[in-house]
Amino acid sequence: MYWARKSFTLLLTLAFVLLLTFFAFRIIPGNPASAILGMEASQEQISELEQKLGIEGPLHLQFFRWAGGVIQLDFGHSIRFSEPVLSLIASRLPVTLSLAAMSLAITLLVALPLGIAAARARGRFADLFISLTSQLGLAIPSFWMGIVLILVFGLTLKWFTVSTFVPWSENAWLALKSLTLPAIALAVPQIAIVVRYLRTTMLEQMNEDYVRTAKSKGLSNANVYYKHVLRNALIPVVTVVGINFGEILAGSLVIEGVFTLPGMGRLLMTAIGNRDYPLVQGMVLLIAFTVIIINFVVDLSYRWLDPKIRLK
Amino acid sequence: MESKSTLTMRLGLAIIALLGTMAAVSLLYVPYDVNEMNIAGRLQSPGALHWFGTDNFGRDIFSRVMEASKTAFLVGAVAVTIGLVAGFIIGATAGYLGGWTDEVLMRMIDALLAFPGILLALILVTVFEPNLFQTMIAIGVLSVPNFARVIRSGFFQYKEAEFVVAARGLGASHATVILRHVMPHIVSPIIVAASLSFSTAILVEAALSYLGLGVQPPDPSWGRMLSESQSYIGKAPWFALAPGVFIALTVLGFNLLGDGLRDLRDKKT
Amino acid sequence: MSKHHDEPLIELNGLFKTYDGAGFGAAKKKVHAVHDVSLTIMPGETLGLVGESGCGKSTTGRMAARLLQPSAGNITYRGRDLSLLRGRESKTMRKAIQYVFQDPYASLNPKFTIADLLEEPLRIHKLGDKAERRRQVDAMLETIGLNSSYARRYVHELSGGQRQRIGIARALMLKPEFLILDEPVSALDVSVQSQILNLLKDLQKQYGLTYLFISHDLNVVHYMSDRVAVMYMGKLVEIADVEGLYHAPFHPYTQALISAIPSEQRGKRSERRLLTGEIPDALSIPEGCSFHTRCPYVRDSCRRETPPIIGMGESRTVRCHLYPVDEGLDYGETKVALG
Amino acid sequence: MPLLTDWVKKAIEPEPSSQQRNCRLPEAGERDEDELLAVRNLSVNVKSSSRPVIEGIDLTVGRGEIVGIVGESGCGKSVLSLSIMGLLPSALKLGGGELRLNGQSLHQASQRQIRSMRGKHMSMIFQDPMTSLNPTLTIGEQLTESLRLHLKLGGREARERAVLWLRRTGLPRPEAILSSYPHQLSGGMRQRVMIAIALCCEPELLIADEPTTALDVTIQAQILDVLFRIREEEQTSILFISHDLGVIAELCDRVAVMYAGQIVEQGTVEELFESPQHPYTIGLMKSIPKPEKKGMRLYAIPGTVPSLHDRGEGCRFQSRCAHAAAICLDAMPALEHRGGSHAVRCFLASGERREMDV
Repeated sequence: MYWARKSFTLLLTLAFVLLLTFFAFRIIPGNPASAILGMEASQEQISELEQKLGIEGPLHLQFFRWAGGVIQLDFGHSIRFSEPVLSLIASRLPVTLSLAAMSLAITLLVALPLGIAAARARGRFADLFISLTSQLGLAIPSFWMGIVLILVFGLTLKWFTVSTFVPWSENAWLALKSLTLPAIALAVPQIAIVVRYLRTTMLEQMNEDYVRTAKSKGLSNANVYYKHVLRNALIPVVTVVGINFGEILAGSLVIEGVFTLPGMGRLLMTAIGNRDYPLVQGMVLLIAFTVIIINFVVDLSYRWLDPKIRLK
Repeated sequence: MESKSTLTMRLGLAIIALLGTMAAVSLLYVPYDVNEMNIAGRLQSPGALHWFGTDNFGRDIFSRVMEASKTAFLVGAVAVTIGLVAGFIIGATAGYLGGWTDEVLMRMIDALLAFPGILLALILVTVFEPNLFQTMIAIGVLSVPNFARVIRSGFFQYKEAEFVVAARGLGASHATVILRHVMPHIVSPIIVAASLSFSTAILVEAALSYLGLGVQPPDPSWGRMLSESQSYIGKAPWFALAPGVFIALTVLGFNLLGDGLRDLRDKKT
Repeated sequence: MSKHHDEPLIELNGLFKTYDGAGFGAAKKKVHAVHDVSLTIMPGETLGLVGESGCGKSTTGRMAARLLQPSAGNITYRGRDLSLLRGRESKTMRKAIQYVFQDPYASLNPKFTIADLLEEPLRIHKLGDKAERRRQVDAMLETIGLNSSYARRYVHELSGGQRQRIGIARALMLKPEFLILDEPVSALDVSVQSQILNLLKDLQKQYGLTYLFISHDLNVVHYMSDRVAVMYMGKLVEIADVEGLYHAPFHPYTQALISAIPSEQRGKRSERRLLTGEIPDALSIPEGCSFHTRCPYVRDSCRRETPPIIGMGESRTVRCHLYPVDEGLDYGETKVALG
Repeated sequence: MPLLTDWVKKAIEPEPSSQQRNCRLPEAGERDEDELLAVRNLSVNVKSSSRPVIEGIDLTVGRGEIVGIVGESGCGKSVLSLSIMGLLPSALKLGGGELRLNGQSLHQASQRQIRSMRGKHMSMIFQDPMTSLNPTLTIGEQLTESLRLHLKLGGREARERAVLWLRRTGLPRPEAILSSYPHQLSGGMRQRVMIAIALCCEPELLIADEPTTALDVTIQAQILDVLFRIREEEQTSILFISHDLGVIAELCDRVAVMYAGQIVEQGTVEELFESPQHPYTIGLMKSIPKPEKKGMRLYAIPGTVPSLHDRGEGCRFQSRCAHAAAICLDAMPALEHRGGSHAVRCFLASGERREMDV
């Protein structure tokens, strides 16, 4: 029963995403083909482009043809690069995914200890300091953080060479080095979110009765925190990680511009610049699907982690 | 000793007031004409004449930052209004009717949320010509889901509250129950959501303008100033610092206001 | 103490409340919160409704107050079926039956002043103008022992006892005849509890009220009630006059309930009848008599069919196989000796 | 009555031996080995205002004795129990006075020393079984945790002992319960698990803070019976805290009545219930709806409990006491003996008291 309900909600959301992406590119005023080719283009050129764009015929037919293609991973052809959209994306995916993965790793490695420390040092200096810095972390736009990092670590301290990306295949260490600064820039706001959220859930759990029971058993404070409180506090944090990944993906679209990294972001910007609708549509759809699938997986793991729900 | 939350709220309000007056003043007076170029005096470092120095065309950075604050507040205000109005309609309907309506509406909201951060704005900007008006609409749509969720959960939480059951038991009509009993409890979470979505709006506007897909010249924007400043980062680092600081300050102000209000609300109820 | 007219004021006839449990289609398990409850309440009387948590007493109370739609069965007020009443008649009925909530803190809107809370019933029924309503609020505050200075205060500024007084005052604003009290004193300390119980008794005399008094505290129920109905797992298991129930309970569950009351006589503890096992889960109510899993006198018939409710003498009924319908029974004889 | 379970049979046997012991209230300083817990003039203050929440507490608990503390909400009975366990909330701190368990002083002990005694020599069970267990750990994990900590027991040995204690508190199928989670058990079963957890390292003292208040009356009877039986079989001393005079009367050997942070009356259950001396105790007993009071108005103590900052100098009950004399307003009465172990904190010498109908 539970699975039926879960997969139904997933499918419904995916359907709405398909509809949204389809119609977003159909509300273009006038005819997109003539808009691209300009005024003097002949009729056959326009209809030929329309055919390529898949925007001829009645609307619902267009949708089913397009959606059918999407299900078989055929996102149509890019106008500008006259290559299948999917292969274009595939070529740029590794950079964006590795950037997002690195950023998520940094977020968790930094935010988890800080969140716990802030909760344990409740009201004292460490708590105040961490809360203030995370407040700043939330306020600083990640692309500006990127510029500042370039200024400080790139130009002045020269620890990192900027704007030269070495693909993983050639030299893993250099690739890693070139992704570090952008990953940090992307991670800062996410760290702030996770630290604040974990601190709140830790503080909430600390007031629960079972903590008092644990103490009455003679357990040391450390034992109470790590064995009892943290275990309950981490469960809700899982959902935040799901949201983090979506925000990181979106953030990378901008950060790649700051650090001139050949990822999905740069591709999307050029596609938007050339009004290359099929490419933009394909990329946007792929990102949206990834976000939904990740949230779905995170939601499942959240339910699996919590025995109250797992053993309903 | 004033509680921490009132302190944060006060600090947030102070920052917003400071920036708000700056934006208001910029309507009447700006030290230098924002577009007055002075190639000879370009990339001057901050000094008596130009508090924040000059940019690559010799324009006064302080005046441009002041002018851009107007755009930021404008975009924020319009985006929040769109988000609030649309969010309320969706959230209230889903919250009060529940059942299938709620399920369908919430899946639509999830679909909107599937386009994280600026992605949703990017789609709209691709389809329409990128400009100030377009940016406001795009960010407005972006903030709808958050409002819808806050208002829906407010309705759900208070729909089952005992005092609502009591009122219905006395024979109160649906309208009275919503207006007199449920609404007063939803107002404060909406204010908290509004201040937090204001800061998100400013961040997204800055990002879009940085990418050149948001506010277009001649309308001033912190984001676009940052993108212009990036190529001169070596020679004129201050050029990149000023707009960044102002974005962060404004966002900090609204975040502090939002956090302070939320902590206060949690304490009271 | 109670003035018995021949005509009952309120009758609950075969009330059911079932919730959909988990599962789909055939596998869908039904949760019977209330199962075939019928009660008759005479004017001026206090009927106690007692039982442990999950027995359905609150659900029954909420259905009687029309706060909850019964899945089956109906409620008659002065012989008229409530569900058939329309328009003006339904309005008068709504005024005549009022409900006092267990947790006054949750059932009184924290953003309203005491005056708003007490005026609300009058405002909903459009009774009197602003001044008239204000006068009635002040008078009601005096009646429940609070002076009118409380009118401008908020619920969170009051103590538990004072909040419960406001809960009662609010239910009285429309001058009802029948008051359903859901555990009105359970959350209060003993000293405050006695103040509220005295108040309820005085109000009953002053306004000739009829009470359905719901509680799990048998001492309080004994003090307040003329007759008592005992519920277990959604079903009525015994109804009796209060002295009869406490001194010669028929149903084994009632016997266990009464012997479980901690009392100050030292010796009482030794001959207590300890029930084994836990209260069953509402999702899987035992077959036959729902008490058979914990009953010391369980027999085969108890496991198979649910015993019917049978009359036992003048105003007593019981639902238990120990008292089979056919056997010539000398009414009033307690089947199972207590000690 | 073949149907009676063996527990009920045990309950019918003659009154337990502890009744005959004369529980004298030992004078301060004199240590007698029969005394497990000694509390001398204990006070607990609010950290910020150093205003006393509870003060002048004198109490002893003998070995194998059940001592009850009764009082209404806000009288400080839970604060007292938490101060003994060293689990005071951060806003409160131990003021003055002595706390001795088994001769060992707790009031001077370091946090580490007190912690090593918690669970080993003294343990505690709480009011709400629904929230007192960790929802993400199995019952087994939460039980063996104490055994490993204090008795250094290994896996199999710990499990066996855990099963033994679960069975002792009357839980059916203890092995199955070991691997189940708290949300799968009913309130009564969880409270039994709490008792097993508290007693599995066989501490000398068990503090029970309203353990049956959140339970139904038939389940409450079962839990009280478990506590009573464990005291019989293990000679565990119990400090039982409750607001319910009936439960106290039934379970306890001696009882102390608390009001506004002080003990106002103390003595054996017979002394207290047969001839209560303090006006508050008397008022409390008369407020309880008892069958013989049917139809009569219940006595209700006028006024409300004074809050922390307006307790004034004199006796804290004077504003609500029908016998308040001038002396009650300005001086604080001491807890004086009135024969046997019966002590009262009230100026009215027993002779001079006007007849109070009990």
